[in-house]
Amino acid sequence: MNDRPDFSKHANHAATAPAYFSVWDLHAYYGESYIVQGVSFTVHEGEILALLGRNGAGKTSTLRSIARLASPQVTHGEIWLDHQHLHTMASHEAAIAGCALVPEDRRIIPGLTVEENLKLAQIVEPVGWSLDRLYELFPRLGERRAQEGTTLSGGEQQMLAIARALARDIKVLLLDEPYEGLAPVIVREIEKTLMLIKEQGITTIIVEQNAVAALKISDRAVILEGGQVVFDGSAKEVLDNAALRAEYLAI
Amino acid sequence: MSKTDLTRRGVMKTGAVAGAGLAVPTIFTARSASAFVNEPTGGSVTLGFNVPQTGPYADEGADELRAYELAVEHLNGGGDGGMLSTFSSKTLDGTGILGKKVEYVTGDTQTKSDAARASAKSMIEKDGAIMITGGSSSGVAVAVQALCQEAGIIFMAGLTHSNDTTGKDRKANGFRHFFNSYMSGAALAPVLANAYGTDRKAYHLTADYNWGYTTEEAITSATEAMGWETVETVKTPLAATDFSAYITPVLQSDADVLVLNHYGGNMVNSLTNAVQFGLRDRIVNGKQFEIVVPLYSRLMARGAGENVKGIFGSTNWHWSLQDEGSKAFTRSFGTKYGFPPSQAAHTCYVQTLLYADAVQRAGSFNPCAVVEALEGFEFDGLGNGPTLYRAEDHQCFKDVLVVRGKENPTSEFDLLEIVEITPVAQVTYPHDHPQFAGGALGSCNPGV
Amino acid sequence: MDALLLQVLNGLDKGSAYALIALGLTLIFGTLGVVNFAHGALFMLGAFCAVTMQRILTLSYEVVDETRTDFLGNPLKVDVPYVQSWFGDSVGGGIIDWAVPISLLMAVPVMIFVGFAMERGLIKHFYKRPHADQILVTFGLAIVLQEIIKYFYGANPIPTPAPDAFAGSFDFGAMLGMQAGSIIYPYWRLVYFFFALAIIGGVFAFLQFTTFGMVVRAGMADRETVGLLGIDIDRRFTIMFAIAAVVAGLAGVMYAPINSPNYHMGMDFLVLSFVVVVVGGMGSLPGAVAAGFVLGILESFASMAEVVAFLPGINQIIIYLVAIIILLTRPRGLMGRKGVMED
Amino acid sequence: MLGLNRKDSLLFVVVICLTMFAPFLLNPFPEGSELAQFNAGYPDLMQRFVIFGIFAIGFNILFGLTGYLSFGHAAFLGVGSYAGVWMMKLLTMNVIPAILISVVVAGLFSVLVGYISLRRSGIYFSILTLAFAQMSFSLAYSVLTPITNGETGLQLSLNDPRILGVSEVDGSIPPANLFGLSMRDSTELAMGNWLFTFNVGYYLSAVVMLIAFYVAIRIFRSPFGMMLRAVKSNQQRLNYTGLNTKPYTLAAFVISGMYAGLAGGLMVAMDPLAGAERMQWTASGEVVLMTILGGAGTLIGPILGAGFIKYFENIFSKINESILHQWFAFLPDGLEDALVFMVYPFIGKGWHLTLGIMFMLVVIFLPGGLVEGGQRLGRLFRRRRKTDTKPGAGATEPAE
Repeated sequence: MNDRPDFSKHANHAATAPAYFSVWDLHAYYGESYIVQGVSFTVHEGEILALLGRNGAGKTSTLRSIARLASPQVTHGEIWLDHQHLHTMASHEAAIAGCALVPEDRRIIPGLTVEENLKLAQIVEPVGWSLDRLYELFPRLGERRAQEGTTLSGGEQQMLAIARALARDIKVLLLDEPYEGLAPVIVREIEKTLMLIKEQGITTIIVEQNAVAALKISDRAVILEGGQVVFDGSAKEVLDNAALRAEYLAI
Repeated sequence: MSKTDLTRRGVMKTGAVAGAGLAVPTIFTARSASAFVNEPTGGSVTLGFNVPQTGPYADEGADELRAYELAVEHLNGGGDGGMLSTFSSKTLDGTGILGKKVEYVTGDTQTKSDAARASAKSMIEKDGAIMITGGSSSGVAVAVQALCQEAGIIFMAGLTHSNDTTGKDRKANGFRHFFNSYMSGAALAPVLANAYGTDRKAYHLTADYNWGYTTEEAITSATEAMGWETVETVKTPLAATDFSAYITPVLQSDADVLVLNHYGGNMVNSLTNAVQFGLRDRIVNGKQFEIVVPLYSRLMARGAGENVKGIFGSTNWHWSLQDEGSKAFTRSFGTKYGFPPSQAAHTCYVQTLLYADAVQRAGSFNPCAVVEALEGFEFDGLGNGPTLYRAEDHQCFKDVLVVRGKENPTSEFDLLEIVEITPVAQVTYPHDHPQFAGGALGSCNPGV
Repeated sequence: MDALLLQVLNGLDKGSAYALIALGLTLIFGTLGVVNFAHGALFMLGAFCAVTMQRILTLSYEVVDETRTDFLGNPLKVDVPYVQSWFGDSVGGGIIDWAVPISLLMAVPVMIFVGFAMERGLIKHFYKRPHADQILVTFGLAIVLQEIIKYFYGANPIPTPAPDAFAGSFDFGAMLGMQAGSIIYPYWRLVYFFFALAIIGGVFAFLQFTTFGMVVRAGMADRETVGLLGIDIDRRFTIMFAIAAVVAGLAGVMYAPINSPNYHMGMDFLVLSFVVVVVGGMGSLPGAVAAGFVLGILESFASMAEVVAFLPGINQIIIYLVAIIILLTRPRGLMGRKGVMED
Repeated sequence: MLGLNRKDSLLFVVVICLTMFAPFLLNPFPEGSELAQFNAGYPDLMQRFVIFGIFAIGFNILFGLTGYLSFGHAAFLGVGSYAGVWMMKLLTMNVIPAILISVVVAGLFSVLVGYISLRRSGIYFSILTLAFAQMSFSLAYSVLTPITNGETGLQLSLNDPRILGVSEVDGSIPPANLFGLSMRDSTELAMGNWLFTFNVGYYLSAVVMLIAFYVAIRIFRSPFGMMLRAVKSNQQRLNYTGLNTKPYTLAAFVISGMYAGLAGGLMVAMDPLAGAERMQWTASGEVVLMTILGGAGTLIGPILGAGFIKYFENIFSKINESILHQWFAFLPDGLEDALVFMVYPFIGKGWHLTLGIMFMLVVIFLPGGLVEGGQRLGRLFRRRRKTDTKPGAGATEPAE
């Protein structure tokens, strides 16, 4: 095992500002299965972090743990967002604290129109962008505001899911597989949106199978393997290091 | 509050054990040590009152229990003596039964055969009851009667109206004072023919279980003999709560009489529904449409409220009867509880007295002696005129009442008025009548 | 033809009762994930609100009538309701006559209170417990409620008539140009049907057009995502529960004149209502309502003499048979959604 | 012992002792004392304890292991009962054929119901089983009256053919027996003021229950049992692995149906009557309640739950007002009446109320059922004992 390079040095931490968001020694279980096995990383304000790894590496579970969903069950660890400890909160409290998860399958709520899906996000304070502003950003949602959300195309649903997150006043956006199953044109459109969000100063953690696409817009990258962090460094480092990509990302 | 100083089998047993000598630490007592099961050995005798205390018939059960308590009080010399003084047999003198103080245990039949048998068994095995009585449905009566036959205990049926209880399911150890479906038909038919004419077309709704079947059979054959035509007979599920789906087809038939072979909650609901659908306002074939309820119970009439007014039915007994026995019982029950007794209360009270009297006359609690004393026993003064406990099927033969819902009731207990007291001769049938065929009493069982 | 029409009409009022109970059950299932065996008891409590109102309005004092005697030969004591002596025979009598509709006013606060107390006091602690525990505790509660009612009102059915104004029946036959009297339908059952439609419409409108309703709909569809939007769905359950209780209670009040209420009427409806909910599809409100009416009407058809003659006993089992067929052909009932109550 | 591990052996030995000495244990109060009312040591109730124990053990094999909640299990008990009575009517009063046929018929019926119902899971499964049971009940009550004798219930009569026996003995139906040993026979033992009854029927039922309990332990501990537990915890994952779980769940369903049939057969052997209401949903609900109340998924829980419910049904329902007055007779009259007034709603005809309250209390405070209550008591006791002795003395475990 000695021939394997050690990528998990937290080399670049000291050089930058104190962390805005941090996860420390997180452990979580799905029933009997031990999925997240001591994950730690930090993100700075306004940064985009790519959380990468193969299938089953624990990426989605980490995101769900951060959003404080009921499963997986977190047994140990701390999650801090802007001096607030998310790890003691229920998922709705975490949401109020500024954490927004856009789940893998978008989870547009069936039976509700596009507008109702957005309105639902603005029931509890603090609210973020107004509906008008969201429709301006996503004109297609505006056109279909009275349509049932689940009847939209995949790309539109992804936009609705992101818009729904922005409808709240958020500090960190957790995106799970935002590009999955989408045409390249739409992927580019979403990328543009994400850059716009970054300009607003919102911190983003993105989990994506398409690592190259994710790294393109990311500042930093964390790679998980078997529920543990095996790399933590800049996005560029991953893009440049073919051995690393081959080892953990199979690209 | 009066204290009934109840002791159970325990004290008797203790006495027996003490008598046998406490010096011997253990005594095995085989069942065959006594002449018959649960032979009372101490100064008291225990009767088992097995009535519905939960479920839809709980109120009826409560009334039966009141009657039993009254009967026990009278047997032990308490109260005003009730029907003891009017009863033609004068062996009961208020000193209990054969000089033993009468005690009782109660149980809950839940109107389910299994629960009723469990409760009866507990009375027999745990409390040492020598006689079981009670019940408010034929299924339960038949089940408990069979149990008592096997266990060697006398069963004095409470409210059970199905022909089967003393027909195909009759048992040597079981006795029924209450009347039955056949008698209802025989008593009702002439009154109906008289009131509504002989060219009527009847539509039957029948509860889909044994009692319903025997009642339907009895009423159809009795009314057809009067010239009525039976247009249709429809079975309704016991669990039904809304009978509209069964009532509306009546509208489309050319029937001009509806017979509701229903009891309890079924009867309350079907009658209410029939009235709601305006059946009583109909004119069919130029005749006023009529409804008939073969078996009336005051408690159920109360549940149906206004709807029973003017509707004919039959009943075993009614408190407004003017014979001495009925008056004595009504006075004594009414004074104690503040309202008049129901027919269920009456039959239960009478059964207890009849049992006590039979033991007294036989001079023994042995079931076989009691059976012998009751078989062919003729008596009077218990409310229905001269009565015979027929030996062949253990059914009482007595006058049957035809009643009608009262137009102007003075209280919630005064809902029925007696139209006719049908004499016993008119409701008597041979014991091998086809409606009662297929059963055999067997022989009495003393249980050992 | 008119026989079929009649059975459709008959199915409507039974279907209305099924639909109203199933609606409340589904609200509780769908949002709270609780199997509520005490729901039938809420229906029963509603009916006993009507009984209680009737009792209150007929609170009486005794007047001794020397001319008549009671069963023991004493002078007869006649009960005169206070309401009647205060307002006179016609007005007072009228008020008593309208006891059932008046009791709606009482039933709403009573049922809100009952629903509130049930959820806060008991159900709240069982959201995360297995369904088996929920069944046991709500079944226990149902028994307790039932026995309390039995203790105070007895086991017998208690007649609770509709106002005299609704006593007759409506002649559809004459209206449709058929033979008069061939298709008649009691006024009160029509009232019940329209009342049920109004309640169902009201519940749907509430869910469709209010923010609270939107949250409830969202919560029924996807609780997790609703939580991700900062909404504490658990906190809104109390209100949901109270609404379901009121729906069941009002259904019970209005049902009282159709069949005299007794203490176990809730249990009689409960099992069938569960079947209705499942046939309709877990968590689907339109499904519950549709299944309620469909099963009510099918039950009526199955009771027709022609059908029973062909298939003996079908009237006893139709609902269960239909339930089996539907569940085997449509795994989630008529309109059920994936993932609801499948654990 | 018998291929059981140490803990299970201990449990089994305890259960053996409890059932064998039940006539003593259930009659703790001397005859004639005020508390004799609470004695449960008479044959009928003891039989019910073990028979419903078997029913609940069987139900627990399905529900406790696989998590499939059947709401129609009483149908199998009912069908078994009918088969048993028919055997007694047609063949012999010996109980062995009756019990065997009950198990077989209930098993066959459960294959049919299980095969169809297990195509769905969760609440849909529950409703399917409920529907089958309610259909059986309704039909048995009405249309099938020629086979079931409807509401009255199927019973023996004096003119049954009975090929391998006699129709009647001196005008009575011969008693159910085991090779001539009547189920109704009892021997009584009087010790001082105590009276104990040893009944043949009870001991037969008890032995059958012990066998049923032993088989249940073996099933719980077998690879088959492990597989059923896996179905409960993660059926989807098992399906992903390509394993078809249906044969396993169906096997569990049929086994538990046969247990129900066995219980039905024994009921008939003790008391030859089969009524339709045995199949009603309330009867199915009762076994669910027994199992949950005792502790679903535990070995001993269902038996405790069955005992608890049957005890209430048979003992509390028989306490009436005059017995209450007798209990409190030593008090001044006013106080006595007040106490009776307060207690009265909960006993006799109010026993349902007490039962409902007990359900709620148990499930609220003992989420694991009565077994958890026992464990808590045990822990409390052990902790105290540990603090009494020195730390480290906990290693002294009782030797077998």
